[in-house]
Amino acid sequence: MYKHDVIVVGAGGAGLRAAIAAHEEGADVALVSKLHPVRSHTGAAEGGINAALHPEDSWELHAYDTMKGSDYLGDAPAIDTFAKQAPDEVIQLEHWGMPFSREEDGTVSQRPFGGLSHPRTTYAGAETGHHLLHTMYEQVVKRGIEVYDEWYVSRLAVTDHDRPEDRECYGAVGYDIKTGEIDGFYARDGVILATGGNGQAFDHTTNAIANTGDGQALAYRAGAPLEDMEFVQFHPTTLPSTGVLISEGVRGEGGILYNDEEERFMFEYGYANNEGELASRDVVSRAELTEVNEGRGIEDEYVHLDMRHLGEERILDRLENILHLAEDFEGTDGLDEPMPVKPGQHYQMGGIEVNENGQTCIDGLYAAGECACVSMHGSNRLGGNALPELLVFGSRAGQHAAGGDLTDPEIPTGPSAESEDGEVDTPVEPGSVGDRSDPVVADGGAVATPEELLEEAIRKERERVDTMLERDGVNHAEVREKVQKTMTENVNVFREESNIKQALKDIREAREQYQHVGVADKSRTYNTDLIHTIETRNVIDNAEAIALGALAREEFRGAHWRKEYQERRDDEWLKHTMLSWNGGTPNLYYKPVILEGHEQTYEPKERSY
Amino acid sequence: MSQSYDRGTVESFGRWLEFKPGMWAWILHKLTGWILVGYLFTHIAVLSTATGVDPAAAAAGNDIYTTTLQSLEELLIVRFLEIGLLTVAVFHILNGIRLLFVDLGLGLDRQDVSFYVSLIMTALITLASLPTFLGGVL
Amino acid sequence: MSTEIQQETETTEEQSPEQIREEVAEDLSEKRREQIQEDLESAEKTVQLKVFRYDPEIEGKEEPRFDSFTVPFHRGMTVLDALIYARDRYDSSLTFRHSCRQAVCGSDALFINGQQRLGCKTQMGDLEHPVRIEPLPHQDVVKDLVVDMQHFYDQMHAVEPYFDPDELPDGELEEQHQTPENREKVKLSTRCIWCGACMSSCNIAAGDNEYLGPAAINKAYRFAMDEREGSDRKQERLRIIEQEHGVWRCQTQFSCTEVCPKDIPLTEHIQALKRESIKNNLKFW
Amino acid sequence: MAEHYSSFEHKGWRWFVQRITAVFLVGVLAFHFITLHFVNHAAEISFAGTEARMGQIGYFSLMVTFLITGAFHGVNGVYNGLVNMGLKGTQKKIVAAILTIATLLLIAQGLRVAVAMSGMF
Ligand SMILES: Cc1cc2nc3c(=O)[nH]c(=O)nc-3n(C[C@H](O)[C@H](O)[C@H](O)COP(=O)(O)OP(=O)(O)OC[C@H]3O[C@@H](n4cnc5c(N)ncnc54)[C@H](O)[C@@H]3O)c2cc1C
Ligand code: HEM
Ligand code: SF4
Ligand code: F3S
Ligand code: FES
Repeated sequence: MYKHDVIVVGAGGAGLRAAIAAHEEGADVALVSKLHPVRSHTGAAEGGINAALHPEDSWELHAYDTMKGSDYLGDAPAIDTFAKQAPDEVIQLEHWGMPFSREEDGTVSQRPFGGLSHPRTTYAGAETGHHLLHTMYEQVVKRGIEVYDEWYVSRLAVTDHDRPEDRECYGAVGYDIKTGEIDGFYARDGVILATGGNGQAFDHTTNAIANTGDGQALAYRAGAPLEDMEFVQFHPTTLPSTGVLISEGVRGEGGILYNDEEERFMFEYGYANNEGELASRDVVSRAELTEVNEGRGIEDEYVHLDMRHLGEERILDRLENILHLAEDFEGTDGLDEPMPVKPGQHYQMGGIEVNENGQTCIDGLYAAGECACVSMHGSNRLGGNALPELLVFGSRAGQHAAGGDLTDPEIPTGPSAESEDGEVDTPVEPGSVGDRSDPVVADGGAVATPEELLEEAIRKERERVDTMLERDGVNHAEVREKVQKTMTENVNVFREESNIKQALKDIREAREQYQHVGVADKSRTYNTDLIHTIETRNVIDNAEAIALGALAREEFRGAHWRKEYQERRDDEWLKHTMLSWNGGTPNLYYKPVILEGHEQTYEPKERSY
Repeated sequence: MSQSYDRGTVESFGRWLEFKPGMWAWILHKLTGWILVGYLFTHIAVLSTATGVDPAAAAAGNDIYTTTLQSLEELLIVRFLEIGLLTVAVFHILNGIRLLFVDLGLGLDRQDVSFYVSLIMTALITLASLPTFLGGVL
Repeated sequence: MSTEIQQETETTEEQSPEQIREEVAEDLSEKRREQIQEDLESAEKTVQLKVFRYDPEIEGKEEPRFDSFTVPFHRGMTVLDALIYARDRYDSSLTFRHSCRQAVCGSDALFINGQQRLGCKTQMGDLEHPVRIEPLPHQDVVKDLVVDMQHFYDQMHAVEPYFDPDELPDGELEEQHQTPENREKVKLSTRCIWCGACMSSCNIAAGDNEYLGPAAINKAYRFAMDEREGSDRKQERLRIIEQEHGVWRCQTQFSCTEVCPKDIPLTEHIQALKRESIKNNLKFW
Repeated sequence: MAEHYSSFEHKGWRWFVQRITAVFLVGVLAFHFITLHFVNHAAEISFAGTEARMGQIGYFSLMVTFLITGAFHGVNGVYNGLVNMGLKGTQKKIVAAILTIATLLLIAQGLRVAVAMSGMF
């Protein structure tokens, strides 16, 4: 058993930032990650980091833009905290050596980005995430923070009190991928989940193959509710064959979208008469799909993104890596021809419900980064707002877990924050199949000490892995593919009741198949077959939560479009969709949105660009 | 449990085809350098005959130094060795110059071309000098 | 939550879980075989992979061997795609690292047809067939295509790979200034994704296990040349790379530069550091 | 971390001198080859001819410098090569000693020869 004050699960931007913050607070921190830190998907982010740095800009404006972008489903205290702290975090990064792109006078450059009223996106070429990830990992090395890399966390050690709010988290169980050893990470002060996105619930995604929503699933099954999972951002410019992202930076610099008839459709068909290509992502994604559906797509699949008019020099200076991406993954030379693009799953706005300090309703369990939902993105995230979120809330979670002094949170967490019980007609029963007492939570209130609880969790995990390795059965890839296909077909940019229901049925079937899953590779050495099998379970839980939320929310807001409900319905739907695992029979409920901020109250307005 | 397999370096050294120009240049430079050192020692050894020369014999032109050198020069094999030496020296010089440029950070992206140029020029110079070297023995 | 149709899994006779599992698995693997057949038939072309296999724990695999897989080819297919196909359809125990699929995570540097390349960035169409895929040379093989990266990480860490300026601006919200030219100078060096391809291609690193290697030296370059750090720190950085197993070991073989998937001019950076340290030393002579 | 490498000797000078000697050698070696193979054919070399050339102080000192730089460059190169191939510890020290002695002997003998050839002293 490895003992530390704070255990951070996941070493992407959020995890690294949390670890540094906890370390600075004086805690003994360890990072546990299934990938070596520099392999985390934060490294794929291209566009930039928003922060109100310019004197003419202000955090209030940034907060306002974020709230508007969220389509008024963000919680004001979260958004305010975020916008206020983002500039400090960006400067902090600069002090840590981040190679930001610069102005002639040597200051950090900022560029315009979709949905922002002021150019406030700082960036480092078109590889901002790469630099952010590496800069922070370097600081982790500098501080000598312990890193357990290629350790897969598969279980949390959480007490099994009836009410999730009464539960406590004492650590996590990890599987050393290289040796097959299963051991516990005991956390004296807290466990921070920073496991990133869940794009693998879809088959066309900009996310990495490792983005399987492990943290969401772990926390969910341990009792922390998932919030607003139906809000999935589809990025309008991904390469059709692989899903590789072409950064919003291209449009920020002046790239133009054309349909098959070479029309600049964003204006031509009035999708966004003011902002055009720079409108918010959901708007552009839907515009593209509408073009394709109405027969103006190229090869009935995609549209063109053209940046040739920017000139070679500017492209090479600011968007060089876009050229490489288009060349290597699509065989297109961006200097010479327009690039084919189509929408793809990109970002999960929802996630583990936390407050401004990263706390879930379970004592000692924190979450930060894409896996969490403080609710600052609401129903739609603005480009360039995720990276600063990692910094702000990663740092707050780390600080809080290490006992740092932070203001009391205003956002309530846990099922008792419920305002209203949810009603939704599902075609099949969601939740676990058979085994109702889900093994994530340790059993027996009789368990005496936290350490024994962790021991028990380790024992159970060993048992589970042993059975999976011993038996033969269904291959996880089959199950995963089934889920991804149905999600992409049915719970995509355009959503319709019957389709969502179909997805839920398919997911149920996948769950049943999963009951019979077996691992063909019997080795304990670097067994990725086993790891993928465990991940697949998490993919199923994530997909189901997304589909349930999508079915429940009967309105069109932000990234969530419903065929039957073509309007935002503020009177009824200014609330978060919450899902708690409830021991295997998921419970849907709602929690009100907080529009009252630190300094200003936000009035829902029409979101037009 | 966590055993691992060391494929060693031998295997990859056996894969000559997978070598790249820069690596061949390195190997050849090394080889030629070593040959030159070897030659330097031999050369001084041979020239050492000069220390035993007595002035009278030297005047007559049949001192040990002159006879040793000239008898060596009569052997065809020595002539060929000399050509070899020239080749080796020329390549080492040319590639040495290439390396000096590399050290100055000049023309790094053409390093493979300059290696090929060194090879070709070495060949040409060697060919061109054949008559001179073989003169008198053939 | 209410449920429209209560779907009970109805089984007429009681079956043991094992039986059910076997049946389901049987069913699916039958489908899978058909799927492969269909894929292969409908593809315009198929390609052969010859993949290095090794697992110390599994009988028959303790002795390294090559396995062949036939994979349907489609335009734009990368080596990583082909490997994933082979793993997901034929043999789920086929092991390799991968994550981002877009050449940023550095997980899948492999030895493909005799050269170090990223699987996800290498088009199958550009290669000679059959395609031979092996783990990176000069590193211990853990299993199949997975090598032990620890030594590489140790070398990276040895150059103190973190920004450490002599001093910082006082103002809380004040950034350090850096000229665009200086940023340009270090730009390429900051692209490294720690894939280890360069290290694996370098003969010197193969012969001298303690040689810092091109990636680590490039990392040192990234900081030593960054004007924001200041001259005191630069001195220290030069001292680190000047050590016995540092820059002087480099014999300018250029293999590293040729294989680097991020096109970092490694040899150039190493040479620049050599000159930089000579200059630095001459000052004291 | 960095302390893990104990040796912080300034190794740069040998690299540097190798380049400096190389620059010098380019010219001299080419000159040497040309004088002794093309201008004066090797087969026609005689002690008298040698003595005539070596008698000139300029040529003499050029050849002596050639000898010293060549010896240094060559042996230093060999030593570097061996070290790069993984020579270390006591073995390395022994090799270094042997090479130094050999070089010194070579230079000493070379000087003796040169003096004899020059007939100056
Ligand atoms: C292509 C792309 C481009 C983007 N561009 C931008 C942009 O320009 N601006 C912006 O603001 N945002 C952008 N985003 C969004 C942003 O990059 C992500 O939301 C963010 O990087 C997520 O960071 P994270 O730290 O939460 O997770 P990640 O970086 O994904 O890290 C997850 C970590 O958790 C670990 N982990 C996962 N599961 C487990 C487990 N079970 N056990 C142990 N460890 C585990 C992983 O190893 C990894 O270290 C982009 C996203 C993508 C995909
Ligand atoms: C005439 C011009 C010469 C030039 C331009 C030249 C250039 C060089 C250079 C640049 C190196 C360093 C290679 C490296 O460290 O990467 C080198 C190495 C070497 N040189 Fe020379 N050299 C010349 C003549 C000689 C002579 C006359 C000898 C023999 C006495 C010689 C023997 C060597 C040896 C043995 C090495 C080391 C090879 C190795 O790496 O193992 N060189 N040369
Ligand atoms: S320098 Fe290039 S080859 Fe080496 S680790 Fe970095 S990215 Fe990979
Ligand atoms: S391959 Fe090795 S020898 Fe130098 S130029 Fe690259 S580090
Ligand atoms: S999969 Fe990330 S670099 Fe290839």
